[in-house]
Amino acid sequence: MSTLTVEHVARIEGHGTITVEMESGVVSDVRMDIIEAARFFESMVVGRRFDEVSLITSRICGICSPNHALTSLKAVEAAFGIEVSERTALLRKLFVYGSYLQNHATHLYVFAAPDFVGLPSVFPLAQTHPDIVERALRIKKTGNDLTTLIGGRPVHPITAVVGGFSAEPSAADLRAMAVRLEALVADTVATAELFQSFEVPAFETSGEMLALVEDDDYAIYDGETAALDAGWRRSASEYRQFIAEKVVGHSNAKHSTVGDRTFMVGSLPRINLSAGKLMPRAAETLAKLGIAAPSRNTFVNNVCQAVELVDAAERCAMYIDRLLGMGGATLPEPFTIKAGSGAAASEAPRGTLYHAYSIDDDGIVVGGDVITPTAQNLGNLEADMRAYAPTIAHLPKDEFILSMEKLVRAYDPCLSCSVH
Amino acid sequence: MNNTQVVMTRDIDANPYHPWPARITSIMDLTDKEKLFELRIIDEDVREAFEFQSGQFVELSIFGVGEAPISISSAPSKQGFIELCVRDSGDVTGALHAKQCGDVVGLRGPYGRGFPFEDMKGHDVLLVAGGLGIAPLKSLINHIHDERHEFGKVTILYGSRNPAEVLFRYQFDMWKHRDDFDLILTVDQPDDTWDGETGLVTKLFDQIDVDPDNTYGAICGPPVMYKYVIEEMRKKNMDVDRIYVSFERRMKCGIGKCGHCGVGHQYTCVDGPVFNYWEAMNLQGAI
Amino acid sequence: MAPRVAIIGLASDFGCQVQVTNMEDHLLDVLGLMDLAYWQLASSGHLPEEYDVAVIEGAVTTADHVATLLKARETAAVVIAIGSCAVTGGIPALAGTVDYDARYGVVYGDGAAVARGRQVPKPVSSVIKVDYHVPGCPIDPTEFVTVLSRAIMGLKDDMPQDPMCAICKTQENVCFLDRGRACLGLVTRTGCTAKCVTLGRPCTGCRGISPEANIPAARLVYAEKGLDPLELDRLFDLYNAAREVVV
Amino acid sequence: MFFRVIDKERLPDLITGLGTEYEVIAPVEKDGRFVYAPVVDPAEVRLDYDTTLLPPKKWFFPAEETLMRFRVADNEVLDDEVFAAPRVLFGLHPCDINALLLMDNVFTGRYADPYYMRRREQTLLIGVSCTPSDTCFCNVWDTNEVHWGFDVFLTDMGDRYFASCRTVKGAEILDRFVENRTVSDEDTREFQRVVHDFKEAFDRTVDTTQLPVLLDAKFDSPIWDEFGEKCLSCGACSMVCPTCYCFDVHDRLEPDQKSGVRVRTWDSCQFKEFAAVAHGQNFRDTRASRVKYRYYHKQWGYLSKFERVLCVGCGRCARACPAGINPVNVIEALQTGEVR
Ligand SMILES: Cc1cc2nc3c(=O)[nH]c(=O)nc-3n(C[C@H](O)[C@H](O)[C@H](O)COP(=O)(O)OP(=O)(O)OC[C@H]3O[C@@H](n4cnc5c(N)ncnc54)[C@H](O)[C@@H]3O)c2cc1C
Ligand code: SF4
Ligand code: SF4
Ligand code: SF4
Repeated sequence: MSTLTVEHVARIEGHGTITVEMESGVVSDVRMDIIEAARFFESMVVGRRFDEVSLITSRICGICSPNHALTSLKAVEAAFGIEVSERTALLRKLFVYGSYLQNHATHLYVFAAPDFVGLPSVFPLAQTHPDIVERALRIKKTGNDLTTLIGGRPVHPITAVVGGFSAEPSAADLRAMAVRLEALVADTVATAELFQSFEVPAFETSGEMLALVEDDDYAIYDGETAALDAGWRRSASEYRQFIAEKVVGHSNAKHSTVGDRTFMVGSLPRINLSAGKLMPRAAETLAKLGIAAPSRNTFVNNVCQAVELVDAAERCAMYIDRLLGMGGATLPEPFTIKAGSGAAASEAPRGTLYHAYSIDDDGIVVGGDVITPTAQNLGNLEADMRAYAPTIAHLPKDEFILSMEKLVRAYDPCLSCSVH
Repeated sequence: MNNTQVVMTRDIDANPYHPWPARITSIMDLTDKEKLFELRIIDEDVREAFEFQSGQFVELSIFGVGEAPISISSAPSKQGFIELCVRDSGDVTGALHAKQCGDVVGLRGPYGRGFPFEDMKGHDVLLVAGGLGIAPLKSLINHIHDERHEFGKVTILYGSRNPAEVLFRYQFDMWKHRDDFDLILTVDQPDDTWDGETGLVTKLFDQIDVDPDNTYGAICGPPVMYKYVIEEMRKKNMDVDRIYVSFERRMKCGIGKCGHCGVGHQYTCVDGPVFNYWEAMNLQGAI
Repeated sequence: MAPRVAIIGLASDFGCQVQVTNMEDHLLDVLGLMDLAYWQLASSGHLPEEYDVAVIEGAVTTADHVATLLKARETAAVVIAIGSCAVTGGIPALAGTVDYDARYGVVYGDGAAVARGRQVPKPVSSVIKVDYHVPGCPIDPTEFVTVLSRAIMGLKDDMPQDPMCAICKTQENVCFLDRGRACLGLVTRTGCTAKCVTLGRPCTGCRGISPEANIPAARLVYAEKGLDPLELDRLFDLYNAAREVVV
Repeated sequence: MFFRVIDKERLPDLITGLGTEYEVIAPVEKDGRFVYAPVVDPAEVRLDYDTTLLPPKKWFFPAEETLMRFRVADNEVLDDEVFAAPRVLFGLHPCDINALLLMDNVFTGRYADPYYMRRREQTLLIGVSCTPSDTCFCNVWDTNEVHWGFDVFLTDMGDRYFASCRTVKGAEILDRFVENRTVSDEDTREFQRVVHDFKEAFDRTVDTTQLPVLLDAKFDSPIWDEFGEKCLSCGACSMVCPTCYCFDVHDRLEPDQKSGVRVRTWDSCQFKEFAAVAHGQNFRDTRASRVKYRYYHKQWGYLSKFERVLCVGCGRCARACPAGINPVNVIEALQTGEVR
């Protein structure tokens, strides 16, 4: 028996190791060891005050911190029975999309693209393909500037508080941002085309696909959880009833199942379930790329992220218009602190994110639970790796490793998030 | 002179924060930590107009690192160049130490009040230095040297921590052989090579005679030194208003604005760094 | 020759590393200052045997982390700790406030013991000597670049040590204490332009306690303003649970 | 001096008119307090303000400003131009005008500061009368009256303003931008009554007899230790003070390290580093010595040079200091030997 390990897989957020066991040339087992150290967020929030929860949980992940902050705020609001204003909800959606723009751009260009052009990182591209790097930085920067405009900085928002925002961007700044977003659509379309030009292996996952859906919108901030194969829709706040988490020996991140199947969350499941809700240019791009939703090819997740970039740029410009035209306030209304429990979900760039908290009479947290997208994906990722490895076992070692890494990166995993 | 230089000159005239480019024309290692730099202001007009007194200082500027006040060590009688004796004690001084001959740095000044050279003429002079405090006093000594006939007895007491830290040895060796300078060196921690005195500089007062009615004193050294040296001078009945002290304080501007160098109710940069002891006595917290 | 820089992550959320990539306009200039020897987040390759500057993100929570740090200190001439996790223990250290071992059970139940060699979270400086600190959760990328370049030039960090209120005043904020709300600015290390207060949220102390902080006096101020004096200490736990408490 | 009377309801015309040629800075509301900010709409201007969070000094000596841009390679200054737009500061109270006069002593004269001077030259000052607030004690220093240093001063007389024009420029803008009339005897009588009542309205008494002597004599008093224990070394007092001018200077490099800027930022003698020199020596190591220095400098150091104390009694520090330390209780503590 021989063992092949890829330690600290590069260009993913967090520390993970791929282990492939071979017996006389045949792949016998494949594992993704998550060695990222646990920080115990769910127990960490216990004993802290309700208004500190989003500050704490946003530190689960520095890449999608706006999503953790918002999802935990929604859970706390659910516990107190707070309804936020329409204006707050819209501003929060914009905020999520800022995170999408920056996350997807980073993943596509910094993490994934080097694989397809055979480079160790994106930096050498700055010499050979400055236009591509500049485009990448433009999209990422617009995303960051949008989150900064709303949240105060790109990582770990300041202004998002229970019930609304502690400060709101000026109309002039919003207007200028809308202009930039409209101009960004071309860059995002070019991104989708670039990724479509990269060859992806023909490979299908066997897992279920889950994502939030809404009747009249592309669901990212709100919605019910839908299962693609099983065809059900359920209230996201009941996630504990349909997602089972279990501790596995080799990973500090738990694995999840729905029913008895592993499942996938992220851009591919979202597009599979909500393709009809995409903005016009995004829908057009999707059609042009010849991706028939639903697709089961995990590697297509990258292209779906690119389509979501197009959607985000278009949609944010529209949302800003709407925001400028509407009244209302985002400063939180006074609310009563009372004992209760609340759960909430939203779509982070990497997939559905669930937070739930119980709070006592004094506003002190007594229990917390978080399931991150990557934690949901890990079981499916391992299943994919097991299915995929034998089909490429004949490749030279370097190529074999690279192909396995590509599969891992197709999920855009966030390991420190998954352990949290 | 081309156009750009003309514009620059005008700007500098208008802006007291704007340093003059100056070229390092020589660097001499004095000890492990101190080097003597000779600098020449590049602009000819400014160089010629640059007149100073012993005891005054310049702001030395290295862009990207910052500025530091440094006493001028050369005598005013020396034209066209200035010397700075600099200890590597931080960012700016460290960056200066890393410079080579020919490199350009910035200078502004001269600033502050120097020693009362003219008043001292016709009198005996007792100069007491501790460590790096010799830097401004060296300017005064050299100046006296150049006009030696104008002065009475000149006594220099100079204390260092150890023989390796004695600055300007080459000059002292020269003076030791002259009979018109009384130079006594002492170190706290002697080694085998040391043939001078041992102990604090205050101990040297036993060895000297002072004419109390005719002697000017000047002191520069670490903050702890002043009190004890002044006590010794007072024991010799020297007049409080003939004793001069030079202070070091933190400075950012050198021109009485940034506020850092406040001592008592005065500013070291414009009211000092050289103070008459009577003034200094009235500066709360000065000594 | 450009110094070889290794960026090493311990227990963290990668937010500070992300912040480095977030200075899009200057990223290429900044990368031009150094020879990037290792950066797992952005590039394939292994931690090399030799490098000059170690940039450390994250708190120390495992025996592996300790080993990594000891090795880094031996290898690098300069060690820079970035972000609250590395500088003060940050949010990870919050898990260490009470009964750290019990937390494992809360999160993992009786499941397999995967968190090998885990330790109560602590800052990098509790394990090795740190030459430069870039505080904040997350770091300000400009401040990071300033410190990095000053480190490369061998200069002091030039960062202020005092509490935050002064910079808060320059932003013309109405003091939270005057509005009856607790704020940690009066004891937190300055340098962030009082961003949170300016955006309507009290300072939460992410830059750590100012070395010049007068904690007993600050408790008195809280009492004077009708707040619980111990609220100051409770709030400080958020990013500074690994500190020594001043009485 | 040249005097005019302006109907109150005409005042917005003046602001609007000035706005056509100048950037107009005036007090506006912010979260229940006031700040000097650029205004476009006269309706934003709040002449009923008590005091602003920051004093007007920020318009002449900003909290952070670039002194020059430089190139590292040859240690060359690239640019040290001082740019100042024509401005009007509208609605200054007497204390703030007096404070600017004190600042002038430092920044003009020998080694005149071109940055401050240029802005000062480009700015017109229009003062307006005030009413005493809980924290101000300008009467103690006679700074509730101002005799020069402004272009126009408006004294509120109910339905009209009594406008004193100190400069040609002041007279000119008044005539150009707002309907006004000459002063009648009745106006003058009313003016006298108003200013008299105004002076009467201040009831703060602080004994400031022989303050420098007191400061010297009580230099080693334990009351300073008591203040030292309370002080947070936060520097808030210095930032908000209209007469505190200390600054720090830093060189900042661009990310490419090839060029950079030399900037100055407000500093405070309450910060520990302020008086530290090389080799670990610090002349004001303790909080007590630093609190003491602030008052020692304001009420004796500055006085020794310019014959005025460096305080105009605006009370901003009293409001800003979390520990409640301010000139009044410091002077009283010196007098009585007891910290209240
Ligand atoms: C009037 C005067 C004359 C001086 N003459 C000489 C001289 O002839 N030779 C010489 O070697 N040194 C002299 N010094 C001391 C010298 O200015 C300081 O050592 C120098 O400024 C330190 O700057 P730096 O950037 O190298 O160190 P930094 O890196 O700035 O700091 C080292 C430490 O020095 C302190 N410091 C910072 N700025 C100053 C400052 N402006 N003044 C004093 N301490 C400071 C700080 O507390 C810091 O901790 C003189 C100082 C004064 C005020
Ligand atoms: S709001 Fe906070 S930081 Fe600002 S002055 Fe008040 S205590 Fe200080
Ligand atoms: S010391 Fe206080 S009262 Fe006096 S001018 Fe300054 S802020 Fe105003
Ligand atoms: S504002 Fe008060 S606490 Fe802060 S430094 Fe000044 S005197 Fe001290």
